[in-house]
Amino acid sequence: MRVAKELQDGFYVNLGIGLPTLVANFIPPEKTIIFQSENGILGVGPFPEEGEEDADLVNAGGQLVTLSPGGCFFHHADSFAMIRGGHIDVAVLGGLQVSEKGDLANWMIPQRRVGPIGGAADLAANAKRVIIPMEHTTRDGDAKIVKSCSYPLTAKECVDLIVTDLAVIEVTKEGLVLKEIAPEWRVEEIQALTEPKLIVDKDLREVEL
Amino acid sequence: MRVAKELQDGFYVNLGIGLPTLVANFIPPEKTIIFQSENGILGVGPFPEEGEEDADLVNAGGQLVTLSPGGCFFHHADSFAMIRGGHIDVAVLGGLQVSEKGDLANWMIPQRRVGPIGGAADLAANAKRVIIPMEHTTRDGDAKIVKSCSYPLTAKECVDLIVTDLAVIEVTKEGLVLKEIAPEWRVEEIQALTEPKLIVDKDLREVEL
Amino acid sequence: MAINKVYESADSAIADVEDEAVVMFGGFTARGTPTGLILALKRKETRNITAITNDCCGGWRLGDVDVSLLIESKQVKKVIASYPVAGSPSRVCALERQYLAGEIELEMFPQGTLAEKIRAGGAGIGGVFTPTGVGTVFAQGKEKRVIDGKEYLLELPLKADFAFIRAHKADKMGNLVYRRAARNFNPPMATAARVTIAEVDEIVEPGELDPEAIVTPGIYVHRIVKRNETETR
Amino acid sequence: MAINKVYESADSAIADVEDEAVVMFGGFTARGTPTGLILALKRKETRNITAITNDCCGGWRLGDVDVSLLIESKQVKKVIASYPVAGSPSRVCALERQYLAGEIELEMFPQGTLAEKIRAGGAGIGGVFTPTGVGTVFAQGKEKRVIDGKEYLLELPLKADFAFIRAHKADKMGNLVYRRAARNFNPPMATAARVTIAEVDEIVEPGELDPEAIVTPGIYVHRIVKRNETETR
Repeated sequence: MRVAKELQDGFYVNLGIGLPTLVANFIPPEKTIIFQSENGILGVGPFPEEGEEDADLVNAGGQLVTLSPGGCFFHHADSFAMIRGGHIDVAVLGGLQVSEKGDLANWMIPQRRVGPIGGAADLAANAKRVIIPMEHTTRDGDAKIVKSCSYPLTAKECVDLIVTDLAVIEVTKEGLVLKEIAPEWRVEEIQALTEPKLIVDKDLREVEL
Repeated sequence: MRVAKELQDGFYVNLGIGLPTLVANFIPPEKTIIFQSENGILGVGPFPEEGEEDADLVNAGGQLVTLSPGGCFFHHADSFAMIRGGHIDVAVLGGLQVSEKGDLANWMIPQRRVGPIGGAADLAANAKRVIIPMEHTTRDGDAKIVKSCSYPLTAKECVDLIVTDLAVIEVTKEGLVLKEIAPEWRVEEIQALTEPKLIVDKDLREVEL
Repeated sequence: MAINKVYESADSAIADVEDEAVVMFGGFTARGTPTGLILALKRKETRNITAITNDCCGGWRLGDVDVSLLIESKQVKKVIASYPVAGSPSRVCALERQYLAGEIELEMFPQGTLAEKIRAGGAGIGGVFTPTGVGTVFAQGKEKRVIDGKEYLLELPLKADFAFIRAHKADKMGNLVYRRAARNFNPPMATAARVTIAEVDEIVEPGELDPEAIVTPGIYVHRIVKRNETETR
Repeated sequence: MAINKVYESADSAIADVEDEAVVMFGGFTARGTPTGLILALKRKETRNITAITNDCCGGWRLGDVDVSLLIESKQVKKVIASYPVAGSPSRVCALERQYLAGEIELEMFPQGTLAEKIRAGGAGIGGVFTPTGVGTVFAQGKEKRVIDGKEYLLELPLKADFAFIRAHKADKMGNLVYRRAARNFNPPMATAARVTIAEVDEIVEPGELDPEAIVTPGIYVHRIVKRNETETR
């Protein structure tokens, strides 16, 4: 998966609930990435083998996990001191909408009138780098990369990189920069599915997985 | 020692550096008092026997101590969260001056122009009850119980009880109440060594040690 | 006299939790949750509870016990939480139903803000400035301040009448150790209540826990109850 | 690739601590003090240091090493502390002499305020309201606020370029455990610096420390140095 390439050896990384959790499966063995889980784990390991499960060892999504060697536990106030303090190198979070300025909306569909914010606001606002893997559009074909989010924000001006099934887009002060594009897709096609104007990087490449 | 009588079974107590540290020696065996030391110990035990010393186990005054069964360690931010949060039942602190309103000055002699505040300000301001054992006057015979402190304050309106070599005085909203008096001393003699007007308790007793 | 904070049963430990009580509940996705205390509170039928909890949407695993039980039995008037409803809109829990029907009050904070407010409550802090939530609905009605060029929101402390927490082992003086990710909100909540009640797997004598590894010092724990494995998981 | 934060010597670990650096020093009454790092900094002759430390008056025990060494050698331009001078006016340390001579700057905070400011620096908190110091000289120039009927002072976070800390054991990933009261200011300081350097008695492999008993998670520790018993106590 493309996001795994962004994670450098020795990085401390938090993977959000759902899709982002899968990033862990794509880390090559030569890299050591230390995964933080906001419920008080540094050094989250792979899912347990059968018989290895420990009911008290779950990740932020409530899934059973293991602890890597050199992992440790702490409580929630300490965990978010770590997150809020800017010690997490990368947070990989799900996204419902990302704006031109890097605003992120990922916790609530307005028509539901209620939603769970959980740790997303702290992670989005305070990680050194925020990467959003998501589908390029909704199932109905609506843009998820928008001029301004219509859904309630998780954090403003926080996203650094958007990785979709069609493109890799960097959020810069100048605007959204299209860095990589999926094989057999053209820039105009990506632009048509993206609300704000994309700046095409002079080194535009094909997405390498 | 008179102060030890104020400490009830099961109380969590912080003893200041110097004179107050000695209070621990006067706890009868039928009482369990848990001593906190602001450098990160709950359950400070007696001074170590020869050969039992551990250089890493010191109290807030830097003296070697031991740990009582059921004691534990924590860091400074957690220790002062405990103190500031009002979890300490009694702080016993040294005193240079105590005012009529219970203001405490105990960290700096003005002519020195510098002094160590240490943990005294947090303890004085936030313990549930603050007891000040001290000599009734300075060596020069000046009052230490004063209308208004001339020395820089540790905390304002914080003292609950003053225990001197001559008297036990409670700080109340109405003023200083003389509760107990040393044997062979008369009220007028105590008053003469005390700047603010003392209210004589209707149950005035002789100090019992 | 040796200190002994052990109560005989969950029911006796919570006997004075009256209507209108503000109660913190440890736990995260139904792990590290004081299930025996929750079941006792259900039996006691205390009403109009204000529940402070990270989540309360139940359904994490079959048979899990969490605050959703008390919501279902209409014992809760207000929830303060960060993850009060399920992530998926298709799984509608008791809180979501009652909230949309206007039957329950809900106050939400980002998870780190919730944890920090509880810590502040226990640590005697009058308020903290956090960068989390700036520019979102969580900033509504809150004082904003720029400090050193960065925007922050003022968040006030949270305290409770009771904290129901879950730990692994306690000694009789109330020192606690936890197991793995079951630690979660329990240690900060233990510091922020007038009365903290700990439900534990095992009770040992003072001195049996490693003093370097104690997470919650006994000063914060007022009552201890051993879990009853027959009625809780 | 396995993470290994171990440096060969104290000198190599502090090689980039340049003039004007802001450095936090763990330790309390010369216990839990990173003595080898302090001696290395003395050898390096870095000047105009701002030293953040609980105390720095030396003289607790014969042969103790603490920040007073760097003050004596005139390497420190400013001290931020809670217990900068001895309790007894008769014991005058280097800081007291230099301060009274106007040769060094001194900023003082109550000990709990100092600890909380450091924690805030590490925890991304923009400021905290503390009740400590109200009505004293420590309130001078600070914003006062009444919250819920009680007076508080606004205290801003402290951060540093480097934290020199002392622990008992480290694994190579930087997880730390401490010994008894030698823990003191080390864990909060570890969180609040751009570069945290830990001086330890023993270095072990990842997984050898009990994950429930690790006090400082490795994320906070950038460099590890084993103590050299021949030059420090």
